[in-house]
Amino acid sequence: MKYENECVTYFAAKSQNESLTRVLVTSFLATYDPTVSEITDVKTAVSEAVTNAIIHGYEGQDGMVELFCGYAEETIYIEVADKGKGIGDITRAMEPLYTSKPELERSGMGFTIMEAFMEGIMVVSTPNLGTRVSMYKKLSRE
Amino acid sequence: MKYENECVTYFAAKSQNESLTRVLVTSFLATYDPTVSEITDVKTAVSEAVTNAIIHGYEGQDGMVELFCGYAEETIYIEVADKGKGIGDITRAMEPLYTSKPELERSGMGFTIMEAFMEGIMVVSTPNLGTRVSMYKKLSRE
Amino acid sequence: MELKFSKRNQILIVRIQGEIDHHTCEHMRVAVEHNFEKIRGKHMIFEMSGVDFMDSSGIGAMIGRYKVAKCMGGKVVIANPNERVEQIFRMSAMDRIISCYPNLEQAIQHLEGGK
Amino acid sequence: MELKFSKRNQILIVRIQGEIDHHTCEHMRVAVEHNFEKIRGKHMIFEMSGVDFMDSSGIGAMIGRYKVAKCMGGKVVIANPNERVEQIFRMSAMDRIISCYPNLEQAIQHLEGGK
Ligand SMILES: Nc1ncnc2c1ncn2[C@@H]1O[C@H](COP(=O)(O)OP(=O)(O)O)[C@@H](O)[C@H]1O
Ligand SMILES: Nc1ncnc2c1ncn2[C@@H]1O[C@H](COP(=O)(O)OP(=O)(O)O)[C@@H](O)[C@H]1O
Repeated sequence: MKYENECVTYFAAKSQNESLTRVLVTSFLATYDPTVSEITDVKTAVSEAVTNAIIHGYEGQDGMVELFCGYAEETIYIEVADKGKGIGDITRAMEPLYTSKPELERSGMGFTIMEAFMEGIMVVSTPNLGTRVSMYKKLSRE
Repeated sequence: MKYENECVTYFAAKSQNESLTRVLVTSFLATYDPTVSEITDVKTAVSEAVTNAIIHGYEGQDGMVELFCGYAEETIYIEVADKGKGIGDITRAMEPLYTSKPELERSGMGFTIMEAFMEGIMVVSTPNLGTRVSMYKKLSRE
Repeated sequence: MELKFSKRNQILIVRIQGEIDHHTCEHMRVAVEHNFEKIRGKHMIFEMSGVDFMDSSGIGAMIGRYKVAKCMGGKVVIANPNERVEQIFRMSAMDRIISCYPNLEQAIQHLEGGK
Repeated sequence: MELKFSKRNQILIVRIQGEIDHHTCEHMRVAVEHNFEKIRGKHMIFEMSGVDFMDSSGIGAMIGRYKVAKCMGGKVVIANPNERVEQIFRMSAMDRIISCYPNLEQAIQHLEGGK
């Protein structure tokens, strides 16, 4: 796809970088006159996916997380990918309240929030190879 | 080198992304208790290097710019690279007030500012292959 | 994230300022547990008017604190969440165990009015 | 970047709010030229108290405006730059052709006092 603008970032799988990804995506969106609520939607979805890569993908081990932002035809495209553990059963993983890490105080609501706040989401994952979450959202642009 | 934290971003060579790189580097630095003046130093140097990649490296053509941020031992490492035009005479390019694009209202002060605001700078460039500017700065961290 | 602690009888009041995510939740968990023990608390109120971002890590953290308070026979209550924060709590159906109140006074009243 | 234009006799006063970089300078150049012609201006004052970032693109832009004003027999003057902005101007030795004043009144005085 040909994007009007695009940006891909690889960062260390450290929780301190979660806020960096929110700042990045907010700044990427800024040119396109998003509403406050659109910014929050995208920021929250990115935060969920990035947190998952760090906690579930790499489970605290070293690794790099990829965040892609693209913009084309009034639509923002986001991809978050890791080369971590992968997801065995994606359908179950996406169920509300399902979490494999309740001991880390996870709520199992990450995917549900991504689905609620973005327009479309696709998850591709291979055990031991990693996970890629692709999402998009059309901006209202009145 | 083993960095405590690192982040590399590839973004379209568009001037709208200049502010995005400043936001990114500010957020990357934030964990390390920088002074306001250190933040401004690094932000300004990054802005200069990124602008050069867009204006001089790609001369308005499509292309991707790389921004690397790394942190190790109280020192922030920055690299800005493009796969553009390259610099024939680096020594001359780094002279204060030298610019190859006065018609675009360039001042020729970019490299001088990078040198003044960072502690070390290294420029590697090959005509028609591109340019990589590497800089570092030790933070005071009182 | 910045946390301010105060107490009122057996209620630990935690004012959260800033962003609630996985990174900041780690810090919050430790600090809240510490202060809750110190005052030998029973209930917790999280005052969230200063929260400008929260993702699902916030839900996990609140449920975690709820379990701790429950051990002491107490409750966890949220005061002053913004619309977004309340929406995220509602989505997780967490509002069945943790109530939200529009201000601190009502949150306190709820806890002191009950047994 | 936000620009506010006003005039005083033949002086175009430009209040800049926000960040001055290569991207925003493009916009500024066009808007300033347009307003300068409209008022048939001679001098320009850039009021910079609202500028929170500037890189060397700002120097280039100011020199560009200086050349335009010079054609009209006028000058360019900066009012209220913060320390950083002034530092960057000084580094480029631009202060030899464009003076900085701590406030708008002194900048105006300088231009109206001179011939
Ligand atoms: N990047 C990932 N790598 C491996 N497993 C993942 C990843 N993302 C999600 N999962 C799995 O999907 C489950 C549900 O994810 P989610 O809905 O975000 O809830 P939570 O993060 O609270 O557990 C996780 O508990 C985990 O088992
Ligand atoms: N990334 C780059 N690719 C090609 N040429 C460059 C690059 N960066 C700098 N240059 C060359 O070095 C010169 C001096 O750069 P600089 O000191 O930043 O001043 P300015 O950007 O104002 O021209 C430029 O005019 C250009 O010729």
